[in-house]
Amino acid sequence: MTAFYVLAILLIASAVFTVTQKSPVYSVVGLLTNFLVLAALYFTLNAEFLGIIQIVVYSGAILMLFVFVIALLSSGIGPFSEGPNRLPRVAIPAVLATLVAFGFLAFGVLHTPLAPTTPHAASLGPVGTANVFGSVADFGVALFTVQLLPFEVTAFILMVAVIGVVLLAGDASPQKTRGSHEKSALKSAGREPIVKAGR
Amino acid sequence: MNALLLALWLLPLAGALIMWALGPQLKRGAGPLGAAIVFASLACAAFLFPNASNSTGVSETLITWIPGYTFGLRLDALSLLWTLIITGVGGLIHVYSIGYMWSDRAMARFFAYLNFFVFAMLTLVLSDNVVGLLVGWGLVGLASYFLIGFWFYKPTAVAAARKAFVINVVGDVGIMFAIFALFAFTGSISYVDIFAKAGTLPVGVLIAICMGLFIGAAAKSAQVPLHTWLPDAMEGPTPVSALIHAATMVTAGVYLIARFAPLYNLSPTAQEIVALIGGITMLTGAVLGVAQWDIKRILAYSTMSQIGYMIMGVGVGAYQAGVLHFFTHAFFKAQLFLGAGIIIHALNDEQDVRKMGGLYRRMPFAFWAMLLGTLAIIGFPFFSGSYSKDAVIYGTLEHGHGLLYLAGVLTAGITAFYMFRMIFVVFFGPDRSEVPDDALAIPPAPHAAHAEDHDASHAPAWLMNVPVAILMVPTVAAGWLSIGGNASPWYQYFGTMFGTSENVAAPPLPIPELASQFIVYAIVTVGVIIAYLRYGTPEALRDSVARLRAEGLRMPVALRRAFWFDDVIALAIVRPAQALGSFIGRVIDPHVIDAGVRDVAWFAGALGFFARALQNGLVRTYALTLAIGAACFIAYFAVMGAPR
Amino acid sequence: MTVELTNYVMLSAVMFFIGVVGVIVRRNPLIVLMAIELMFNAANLALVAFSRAWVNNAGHIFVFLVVTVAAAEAAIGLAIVVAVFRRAKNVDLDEVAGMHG
Amino acid sequence: MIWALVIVPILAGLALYAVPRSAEVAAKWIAVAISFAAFLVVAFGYGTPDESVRWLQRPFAANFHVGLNGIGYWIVLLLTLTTGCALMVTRLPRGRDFIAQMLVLLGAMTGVFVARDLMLFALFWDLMLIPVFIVLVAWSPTKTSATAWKYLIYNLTGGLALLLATAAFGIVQGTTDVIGAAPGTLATISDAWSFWIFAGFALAFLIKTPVFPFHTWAPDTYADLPAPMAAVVSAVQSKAGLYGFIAIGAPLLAGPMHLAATLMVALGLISLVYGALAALAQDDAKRIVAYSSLSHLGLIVLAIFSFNPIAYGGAAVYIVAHGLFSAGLFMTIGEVELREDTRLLSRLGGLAARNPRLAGGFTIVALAALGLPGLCGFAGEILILTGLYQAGLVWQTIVALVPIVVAAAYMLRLFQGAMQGPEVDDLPQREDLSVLEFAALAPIVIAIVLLGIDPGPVTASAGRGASHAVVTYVPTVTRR
Repeated sequence: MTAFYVLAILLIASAVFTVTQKSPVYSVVGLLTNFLVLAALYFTLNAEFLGIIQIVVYSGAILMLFVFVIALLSSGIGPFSEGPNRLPRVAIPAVLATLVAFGFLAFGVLHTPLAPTTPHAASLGPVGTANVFGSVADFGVALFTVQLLPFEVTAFILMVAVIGVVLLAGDASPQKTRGSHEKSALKSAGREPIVKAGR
Repeated sequence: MNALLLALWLLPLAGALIMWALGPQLKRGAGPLGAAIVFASLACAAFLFPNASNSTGVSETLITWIPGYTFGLRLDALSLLWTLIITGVGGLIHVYSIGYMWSDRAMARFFAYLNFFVFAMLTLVLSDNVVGLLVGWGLVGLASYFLIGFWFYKPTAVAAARKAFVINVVGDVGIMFAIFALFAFTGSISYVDIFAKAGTLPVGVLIAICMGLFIGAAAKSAQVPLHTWLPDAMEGPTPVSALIHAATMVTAGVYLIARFAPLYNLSPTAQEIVALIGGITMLTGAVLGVAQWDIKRILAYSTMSQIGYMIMGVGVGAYQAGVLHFFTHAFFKAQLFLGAGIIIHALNDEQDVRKMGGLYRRMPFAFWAMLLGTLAIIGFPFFSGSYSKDAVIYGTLEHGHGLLYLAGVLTAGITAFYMFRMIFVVFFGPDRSEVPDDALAIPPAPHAAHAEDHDASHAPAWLMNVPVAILMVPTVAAGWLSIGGNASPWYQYFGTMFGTSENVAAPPLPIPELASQFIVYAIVTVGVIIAYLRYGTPEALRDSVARLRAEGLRMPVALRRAFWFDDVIALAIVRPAQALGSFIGRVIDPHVIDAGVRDVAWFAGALGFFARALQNGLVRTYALTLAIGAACFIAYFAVMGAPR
Repeated sequence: MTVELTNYVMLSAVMFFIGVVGVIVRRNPLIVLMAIELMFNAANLALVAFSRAWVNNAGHIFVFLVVTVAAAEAAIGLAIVVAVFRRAKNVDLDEVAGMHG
Repeated sequence: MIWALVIVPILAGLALYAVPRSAEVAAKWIAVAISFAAFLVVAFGYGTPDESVRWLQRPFAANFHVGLNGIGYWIVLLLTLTTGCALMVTRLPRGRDFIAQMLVLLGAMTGVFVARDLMLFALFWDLMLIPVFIVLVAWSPTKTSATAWKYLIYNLTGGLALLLATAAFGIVQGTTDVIGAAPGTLATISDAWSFWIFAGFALAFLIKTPVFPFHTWAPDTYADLPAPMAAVVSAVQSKAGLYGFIAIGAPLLAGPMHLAATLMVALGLISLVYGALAALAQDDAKRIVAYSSLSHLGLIVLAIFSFNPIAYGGAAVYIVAHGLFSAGLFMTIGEVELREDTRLLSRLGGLAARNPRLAGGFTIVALAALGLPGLCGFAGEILILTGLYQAGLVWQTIVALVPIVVAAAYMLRLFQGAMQGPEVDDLPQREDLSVLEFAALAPIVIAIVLLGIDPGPVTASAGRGASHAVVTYVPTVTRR
């Protein structure tokens, strides 16, 4: 119980830290903390496989991607100097809407029975044992039998993402491509560019 | 038997279709063909006479639309009488028309219309149900429309035709209303069923039905205030005026009321109104007849006045008398119109009596024809008109309408005056055809050119004279059928067909019939004498030009404008309807309703303008919108509970 | 006093809305993407907690799918950021308004 | 066979685009042959067994179900006849393309009236807008296509409402294969649902008919459409809404029909008087006919919402009758316009002298339109009004009688203004109707006369079957 509250406070603190930092590098550090704390929470919930995935995929892969991008963009000319704020008071409605939504959600959650038991009521054996709920074996059997179709669809999504990334980022200099060259010429003559050039 | 009935009915239709289809090929053959067909119809009617001359007659069922809407033919005593007049007088007028329309290139079209009219009129009287009657009613209106507007290149004729048609549609609508009420309460449209259940109709409904029917009768029979089309209808060729606007069609109202006698008998209120309107029309027509200069308009107003007599007769419940007046009137009015037609034809379409004069010497045949007709119409003793008119006038007294009686007697005097006015002005005195229009105070009228449709040849004179000569016989003698009161052939013919009115209070008669006749004769004589003093004395004839000029100039406005009926109708109904129409068509529709729709479109556009401001391309705005939407969803489900 | 399912759900909600605010308020696309990751993970946490309470591993499978989708999303998102930066030399979301109507 | 009636014209219409542009005459005669062949198939095909193919199973059952009976039969007969006649007199620039559009329109409208499934009905309902829209754009007499958009937006609004209502109906009822279903085989729909479903249908039908105040697209559309298509659209397309009320509203939604009766009767009555008065003041001959249609169709709306079997019979007759005479009127006005290059009454006059055949045809269609006893318009009118009176709508009947007089006035104004009076010198005064053009008008005139003499078969088709549910419906007391 104490563990839960410690982890919860850490989780929220790291989340807040993530979104409030001026520099994305700090944010990445906050996010990393957040993911690790989350993995710990997964372990307390018997989701050992997911905990591991959380560390490996998120902290290991996705966050690395962020770091790479930050490094890539920082090597140019001061990309993170922000211009004038076009939506100066957006925080007020955002926080307001969020609070309202949170209030109603809390109201709904507190007035509805969510589950027959508390998460830890059913005893399942210690985390890390084989063939228990949430173990790798349990998860794998489900993934490759009952949930096979979603699994394969996921593979497909990943493939699409790979292709998309290659298309988006692989085009190193737009001027070299014939089609986009003509298009940009046309656009600069006729109408506003899709993405405004920096000043 | 039934084949004969169908032949009687359909022969004229066949004739009309043949002449319409083959028109140009037939040339002048159309005239004899048309006349022969009508006489063939007459022969059919004659063959049917022995079986049909009673109150049940012969009948034939034809078509059923829906249960209760069954159409058929029925030839009984009443419709047989009309059939004989339509085909008999109609046939004579067909013959006459051959001569009258000889030089008109559209002769086949004319005879097609005439035959079509005969068919339509037969439909009207032969129908055994009220919707069939309405069909005939509409078709005769159409034939009348065609024939009034026969010379369709004359704008006046076109306008007159339209006026006649529209006013007649007002009448159709009245009959339609009666049909709806009759069907709703009796479940049928056939006369037999309706009359069988007549006693069960509520009083108010009965009055409404009778009034609806009477609106129809009034429009068709030119009763005040729906009479204004009849004088204008004289734009049509003269034989048309004789057949349709004197002898047959305009008396359809009399037929209608006589046919529905079983209903009218049950509703004294309706009878009162009918008789009153008839009386007013009778008097109005006669007064206006005094003020006319066009020979056909004089006859038109006299027709209106005489139909007023008939309507008054059938209105008070003196059905036999009213129908008798129709019978005699058909002959003498046809006679008068055909005689006038001979004059008009000989004078190259001159119709103004002020431009005539002295025609006695030039056209003695026409003079005698017109004189016989005039004597009949004014009710000169032993001429046909006297029997019928006296019967109607005395009928009002028999049924207890003293005021109408006085009006009838007075009208008889006025009739005598204006008819002899016409005789004197047209046939005596100097020939005024060469007198310039200004000298007679004739307002200049634009002359429509219609010479182009004529060729120069002239018909043999006998073609027009023979029918007139034949008509002289019944003009004089038709009334003799009723000599002998209830024992006469006329009253025997109808028997108890019309039933008796509910309101036979049998008032004590102040004077016997013979005395009444003498009163009428006296008044008629007074009318003739006044006409003689004013128009017929040697001095009057000598300076007729000056006198007629003075009379024309001094004519009271009320008479010149025909009591403003046309003006009032135009001001109260036609103009407002047109104004409303243009207001709707030019203002409301484009600028209110359509504009309302355009405003909706504009509003959508304006909404789009604002929505466009929201689409500012900033991802954060979209995210905020999403968040607000999500908040709304969460709020909804938190409050309403999750969907099951 | 045990830790109720409600506690996990509320924790997940708090984290989720922190992510929401981050997405709306921040103008740096990288931080916006990170806030989106926060929202994914908040949802994951709720799923895992429910899964445990119902003893049903369908929730785990779903989290697995979410993780893969999140990976794809991050990859695509970052690629877009890089592409935009290449054209504009600027990645301020307030400057990138080419979608305005 | 019924499907062929729908598919063959559409495919033939599309195929015509493969014919060379110069082969206009051949295209025209192919189209005429298809129309009259369809007419014969329909004429001898009364009560052909329905044809049905499974379409959707979820979220509700829907079938490609077509049938040829009831009032739809008569309308399809009318449609094929008027299309054939109108095609015969088609003389337009880019004639091949126009004829192709006419064929597509023929197929789509046949689909509307033979569909026995609501989804299918809605599909064809929208499909039949497309050829009209294309023609309005491509053959517009003005430079803009404002009329076309007005037509499309109005009618698509209706089409959308129809589609939503159909979907709602399908979900509530479980099937949309319901047009012409035997009474009593369907579950009753709860009041709350049926009201909204009816509202959707009613909006579509009222716009299509059109009924005041949704009518302003109609005069513009009829004025701008080339005469042959105006004839078909006013004759048949405007009947889709009335057909919908009779074939869908009356049997399936009797409750809300009764609920809406007062409003609908009022709208019908307003249309009746309003259209007649507006027609009185128009100068454009086509607009006179357009407004007179508003007036005449208002009478049918009145009949439908009187819930009287006689009025339903009359409505069926008048639907066919109005189709005949309005097609005839648009065709004759088209002939006048071809001859004199104008259709403004203030410019026309005296055509009868040189065009006796045209004047003869014009006379009969105009007389039928003004309700001359003995012709088809009268048969419908008197049955409707008899039914109205019998249903107890006495005052409404009396008000409805007034436009009959006004109709006589504006129809005669139209006929005389164009045909009679002195000849106008500055008109081209081209020759009278050719034999072909006369032959195109003849079937319509013959049908007008025949229907006027005996409308019995038509009354039988619509009166009893379709209206049974709504006539016998007894409103129950519902909680408000």
